[in-house]
Amino acid sequence: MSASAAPGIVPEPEDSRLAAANLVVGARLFASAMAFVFMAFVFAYFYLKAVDSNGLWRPSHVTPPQGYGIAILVCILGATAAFELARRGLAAGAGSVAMLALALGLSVAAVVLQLIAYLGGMSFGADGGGYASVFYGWTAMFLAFWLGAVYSVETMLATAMRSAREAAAADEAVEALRPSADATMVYLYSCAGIAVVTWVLLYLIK
Amino acid sequence: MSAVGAMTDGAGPDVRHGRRILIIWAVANVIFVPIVIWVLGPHIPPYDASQQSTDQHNVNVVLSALATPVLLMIWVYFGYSITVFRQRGPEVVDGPPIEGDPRIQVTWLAATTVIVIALAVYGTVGLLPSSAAGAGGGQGPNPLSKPPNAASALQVQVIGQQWLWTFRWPGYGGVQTPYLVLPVNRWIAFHVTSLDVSHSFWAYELGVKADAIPGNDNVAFVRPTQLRSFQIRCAELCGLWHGHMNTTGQIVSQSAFDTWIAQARVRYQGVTQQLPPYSHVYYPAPDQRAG
Amino acid sequence: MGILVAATVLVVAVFFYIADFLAVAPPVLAASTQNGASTLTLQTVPAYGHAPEPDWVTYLGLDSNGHWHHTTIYQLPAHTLVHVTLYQFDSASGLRNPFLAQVRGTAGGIASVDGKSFSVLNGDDASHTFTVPDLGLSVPLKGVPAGAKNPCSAAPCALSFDHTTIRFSFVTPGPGVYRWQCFVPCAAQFFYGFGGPMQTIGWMSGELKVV
Amino acid sequence: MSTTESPPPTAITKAPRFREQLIGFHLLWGVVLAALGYFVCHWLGTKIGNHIKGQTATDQDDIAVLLGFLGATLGWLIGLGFFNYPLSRMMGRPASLIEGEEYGVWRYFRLCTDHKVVAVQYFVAVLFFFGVGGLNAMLIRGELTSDNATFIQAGNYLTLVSLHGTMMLMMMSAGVLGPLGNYLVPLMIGARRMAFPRVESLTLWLTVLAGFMLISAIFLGGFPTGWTGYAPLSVEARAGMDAYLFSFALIGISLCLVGLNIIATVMTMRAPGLYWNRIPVFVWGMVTTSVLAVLAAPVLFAALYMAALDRTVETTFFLASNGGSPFLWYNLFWFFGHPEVYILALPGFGIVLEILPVFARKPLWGYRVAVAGMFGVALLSFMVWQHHLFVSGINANLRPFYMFTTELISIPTGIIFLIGMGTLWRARIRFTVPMLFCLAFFFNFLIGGLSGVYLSDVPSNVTTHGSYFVMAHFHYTIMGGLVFATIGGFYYWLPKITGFKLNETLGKIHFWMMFIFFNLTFFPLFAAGLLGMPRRVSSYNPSLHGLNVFVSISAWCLGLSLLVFLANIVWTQLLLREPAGPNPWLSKSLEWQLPSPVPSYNFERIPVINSAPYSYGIPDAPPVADFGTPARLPGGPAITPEGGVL
Repeated sequence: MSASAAPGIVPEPEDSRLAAANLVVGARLFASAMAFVFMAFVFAYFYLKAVDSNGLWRPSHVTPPQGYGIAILVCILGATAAFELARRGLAAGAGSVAMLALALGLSVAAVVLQLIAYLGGMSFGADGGGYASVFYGWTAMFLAFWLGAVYSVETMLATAMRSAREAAAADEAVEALRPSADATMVYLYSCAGIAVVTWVLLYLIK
Repeated sequence: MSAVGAMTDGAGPDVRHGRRILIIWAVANVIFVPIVIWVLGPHIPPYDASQQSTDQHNVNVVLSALATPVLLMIWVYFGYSITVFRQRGPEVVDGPPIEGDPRIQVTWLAATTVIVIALAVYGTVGLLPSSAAGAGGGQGPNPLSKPPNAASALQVQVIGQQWLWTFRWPGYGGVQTPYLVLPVNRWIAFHVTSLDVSHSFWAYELGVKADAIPGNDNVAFVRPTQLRSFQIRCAELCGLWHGHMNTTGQIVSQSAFDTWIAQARVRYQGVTQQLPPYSHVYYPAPDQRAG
Repeated sequence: MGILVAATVLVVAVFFYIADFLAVAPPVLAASTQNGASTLTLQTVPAYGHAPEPDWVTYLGLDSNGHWHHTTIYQLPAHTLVHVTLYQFDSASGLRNPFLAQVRGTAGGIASVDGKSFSVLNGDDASHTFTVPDLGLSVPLKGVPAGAKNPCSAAPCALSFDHTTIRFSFVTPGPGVYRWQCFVPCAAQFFYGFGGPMQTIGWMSGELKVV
Repeated sequence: MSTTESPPPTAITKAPRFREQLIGFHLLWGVVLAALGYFVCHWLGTKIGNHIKGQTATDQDDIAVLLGFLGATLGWLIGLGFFNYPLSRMMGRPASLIEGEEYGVWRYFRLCTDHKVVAVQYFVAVLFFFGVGGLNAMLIRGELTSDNATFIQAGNYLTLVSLHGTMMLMMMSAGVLGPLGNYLVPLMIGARRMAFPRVESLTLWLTVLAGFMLISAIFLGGFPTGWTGYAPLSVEARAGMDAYLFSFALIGISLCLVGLNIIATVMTMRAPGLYWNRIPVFVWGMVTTSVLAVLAAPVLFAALYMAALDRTVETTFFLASNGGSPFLWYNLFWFFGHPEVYILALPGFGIVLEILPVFARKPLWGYRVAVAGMFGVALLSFMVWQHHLFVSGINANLRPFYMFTTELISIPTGIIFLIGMGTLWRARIRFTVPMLFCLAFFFNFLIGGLSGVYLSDVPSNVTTHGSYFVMAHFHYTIMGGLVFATIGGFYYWLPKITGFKLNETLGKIHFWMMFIFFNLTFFPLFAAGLLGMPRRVSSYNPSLHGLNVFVSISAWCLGLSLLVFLANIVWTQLLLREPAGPNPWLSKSLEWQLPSPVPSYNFERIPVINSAPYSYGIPDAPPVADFGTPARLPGGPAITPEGGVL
C-alpha cells in the first residue's frame, strides 16, 4: 500500500551508474548460485562413483561422445573469447557488432551441437547407471544455463545494432552497452569455467 | 553462567540488580536441578531394557541437568527485567544509553564455548567402543562404536520392506522369521537393510534405531538385560502403512531362544530353500514395471 | 487490503475442498455370516477397466446378493471362523521377499489352490498375497499361467475367464481395525512395482474391520 | 537495464477504466494462459511420453504432468507480462526500471515494480497460504484424536501431512524476505527501489503460482513423502509428487532471486553515510538470510531436478539397484535443508533485535556482536547437515564432527540471547503487542534451542530421531521463533505499510491466546516423542491417546487465536480505519521518519545518514538522517566511479 506522489514533487533522478553496479553485483551473485547448482552435480558425480552401487556406476559400454564434447567446449570458449574482444572494443570506444555477432553464432552453435548429440550421438541411455544419470542431468542443466548466455549476448548485439542506427554519437551507443557488457562478461566467464569442468569430469577422466 | 555476574559490572553504577538476579538464579538452581535429576530423571525414556537404553537414559538425564541452569538463567533474567525494568505510566522515557561491554561479551562467548565443547566431548565419548550409549544407533557397514567382542555377537539381519519387518538369522541356516526373539545378556549385531524404500528400524525399549536404506548394511549393537517385550516401529516415512509397520519383539532366556529358533527352522524349512543366499544387501529387480 | 476478505473466502473454500477430498474412503463390505461361520469372497483383477484408474490392478469383494463391489474394506464378526474364497484373474509377477510364499495364520496352516492344498508356494508363481501382518495371516495367491487363452480385461471378471481359485479359512481376533495388503510388487507402470494401487486403499491395500 | 536517466514517474491515482484493463497484462490473463499452457503442454507431454517410454495412456505419465506445469508457468508469466521486457530488450530497445506503477489499485493484480506494492502482494499471498497450511494442521490434529486412521484414511493422511509441511516450509521461507524484506530494506537503507524491480515482482508471482501448484497435488493423487521428499519413495509415488517437485523448484528459484535482489540492493544502493556499521540489524538479518537463500536454494533445485529425471526419463540418481544411492538425495536435500531452517530463523532474529530497542528505549546492546552472531549462524549452517543422518548409516565416523559443528551453532544463537538480555538491562520497557511477541520469541526459541541439544547428541538422538520430539523441536524454533517474530513484525510495521493502526486490545488477546496454546500444543509433543511416537503416523500406541487428544484441543485453540489476528486486520484495516500517523512507536529508524503510507518515490531526496537508528537515551544525539540536503551519489562509499563494487 503506497500513496501516490504529492503533485508538484519531482524526485531527483538517480545516477545511471547505479544500474550498472547493480547488474555486476547481480551477475556475480547469480554466477555463485549457478556454481552451487553444478556443485550438486559434482558431488553426485564423485559420490555415486565412490559408492558404485550394485557395480553399475559406469558399465563398460557407457562412453560419452568425445567429438561432440570437444566441439561444444570449443564453441563455448570461442563465444566467451569473442565477447571479451567485443567488450574490449567497447572499452576503447569502438563499435563491436561483428565480434558480438561471432559470439552469438558460436553460442548458438554450442546449443545446436548439444541437441544433435542428444538425438543422434549417444551410445547409452539415461537409464545406463550412475554415470549416465549424471551425464544427462548435468549436460541438460548446463544447456539451460547456457541459453541464458545466448539471451544476454543476443541482447547486447541487438542493442549495439539499434544504437548504431539511432544514436546521435558513437560514444552514446557505446555508453548504452557498457554496463550490461560487464555483467554479461561475468556470466559468460562463469559459464565457460563450468563448461571446462564439465568436459574434464564427464569426457576426459574415465 | 558467569556472564550474568560480569554483566552487572558493565551495567553502570547500579549493581544490585545483577546481584539479585544471581541470587534468584542460584536459589532456583538449588531447587530445580535436584528435582530434574531425582524426581523427573527416573521417568525420562528410554528405559532400561538393555545396556544401550540404560546409557541413553543416563545421557538424557545428564543433558536435562545441564539444560536446567541455562533455562533458569534466561527465564530468571527475563522475568526480572520485565518486572523491574518496565516503564510504568504512559510517558515514554529513554533508558541509559549502554552500547555494550566487550568484557561481558567475551565472558559470555567463553562460557558458551566451554559448555559446547564439553557437550561435544561428552557426546563423542558416548560413541567410543568402550561406551555402550552410541552403539544402538545405526552405524553403517563399518561401525565405530562396537563392543570388544563384536565378532562373537549374535548376527541378526533386519529386512525392511513396504510394509513389514522380517528377520534373517545367518547363524541358523539363513532362516527368516516374521518375529524377533532375542536372548538376554548377549551382544546382538543388527544388520539393517531394505528391499525397496527407506525405513528406520526402531526398537524403542532396546534403545536401537537404524535406518533401513536399500543397498546399505546398517549395523547397530545392543545387549538386552531384561526379560520383557519391546515395540518395533518404523521411524522413517515409507508410504501408506508407515504408521502400521510395527510389531512386538521378545527378550527371552538363552535356552528359550534356542528352542524358538530351532522350531522356526523346522517350520520355515520349505520357504527357506527359496530365499536368496544370505548377503548384507539385496538389490530388488530395478524398476519392476510389469503387471 | 480488500483482497484480504477474498483471501479468507478462498482459504476456506480450498480448505473445504481439501478436507472433502481427503475424507473420501471406499465403502465397507460386510461378510455374510450364517450358523457361526462367515464367508468372504474376493477377486483380483489385473486392470480395473473403469474410471478413475482403468489400468490399475485391484481387489473386488462380493456381497451377499452376488454383486461385486470395488472396495477393500471388509467387515467381519469377532472370534469367528471366516472362509475366504479368492478368484485370481491376474498373472504372476513374483515376490520381492520370497519368505511371503509361506502360508501363515490360516486354519491348519494351509490354503488350497484349485483344490490342491499347499503350505508353501513357489515365490515366482505368486501374483498377489492376502496378508494381514498384525494377525500373522498371509496367503500367497498363485497367478494365472502365462499365455492364458482368454484373460480378463475389466472388472468384475466372470468365472468364464482364466483364473485360479484360492481357498483358506482363518479365525478373526477380537474387535479392532486390522490393515491388510498385497506384498507382490504388481503395480504396472510404477517404479519398484509398488506405487499407485499398492499404496491406495480400495485397490491392493485395505482394512479388516472386526466388530 | 543500462541507462536510467528518466526520473521516476509520479504515479497516477486514477485507475484506468475496466475496459482498458482487460486488454493489458494482468492476473486474469495470467490465470487464463496458465490453464491453457497446462493443457497444451500436457497433451504434448503425453505424446512425448508415449514416444519415449512406449507406454500406453496411464495416470503415471510424469512427463506430461511436469511439462504441463512448465507450460502453466510460462503461460502464467506471459499473461502477467513478464516476457514483454526481455523481448523488447532482445529487439535492442533501451532498458527501463519502471513498469505498471501507474495503475492505481490495479497495481496489485499485475507486474508492478514498486517494492511497496510487491511487499503488500507478498503479505496477502503468504497470509493466504499460511492459512491453508494452518487449516491442514487443524485437520491433522483432528485425525490424531483417534489412535487409528478414522475419518481420514492412512494414505490421505500422508498427503495431508505432506501438504502442511511443504506449504509451511515454502511459505515461511518467503514469509519475511517477501513482505517485510521487500518493503523495509529499501526504506531502511535510504533507497527508492530494489536493485532489480522486475525480478522482485517475478519472485512474488512465482511464489503465488507455486502455492497453488502444490495444492494441485491432491488432484493428482497426493504425495506421501512429507516435505523432505525422500527418495526412492518419491520416485515410486503417484503424479502428485510431480506437483511437489515442480512447485518446490519454483520456490527454490524464487528464494534464490529474492536473496540475490536483497544482497545487490544493500551492497550498491545504501544512502550516503550509511556505512556497514550503521545498517539496521533487521537489514543484516535479511542479508544473512539472503546469503543462505542464494547458496542453498540452487542445491535444492538441482536435487529436485534429479528426482524429476528419475521419475520421467528413468535416470537412476537415487536407485541403489542401478548405480544410484538414496544417500545422494539425503545429502543434497539436507545441504539445502539445514540452511533452510536458518532461513527460517535469521529473519526472526533480525525482527526481534530491531523491535527490542524501540520498546526498551535503549540502544541495541552489542550491535557488532549481534551482526557477527548472525553471520556465524549463516556460516555454520552449511556444515551441519549430516546431523539429520546420525542413525542412517552414512559415514558413521563423521558423526563426532557433525555433532561438534551442530553444537557450535548454539554459540552464535546464544549471542542473540545475550544481545536481548543486554538491551533489556535497566531499560524502560513498554509492553506493546510487538514487544510481547518479541519476548515470547525468546521464551519459545530457548526451549527450541535446548531441545536441539538432545537431538545433536548422538546417543540421545537414537531415541529422539524421527520422533515427535523432532517435530516439537522444529515447531518451537520455526513457529515459536519465526512465526512469533513475524507476527510481531506485522503488528509493528503494518501501520507504516497501510497507514492505519491495529487494535492493541485485540492484539493482546491474540498474543496471550497464541502464546499459551502454542506451548500447550507443542510442549506435550516432546513427551509424545520420548514415549515412542514416530512422526507422520496416523495410528499410534493407544497409551498416547489422552496426550494426543489434549494436544489436538489446544491446537484448535491455537488456530482460533490466529482468527483473532485476522479479525484484527480486517476490522482495523478495512472497516474502522484509524490513521496511525508517521511514527506511532516513536522509533528512530529511518522508515518511521517518512509519512505513512510511504509515497511511491520513498524519498524526495536520497537522505544522508548520520547514525545507526538506535540512539535512544543518548543526550543531544543528531537526527538519524538528514533529508533536506542536496542529493549526493546514491550508494555512497560502496560504489566506485567505474561502476565496480567493493
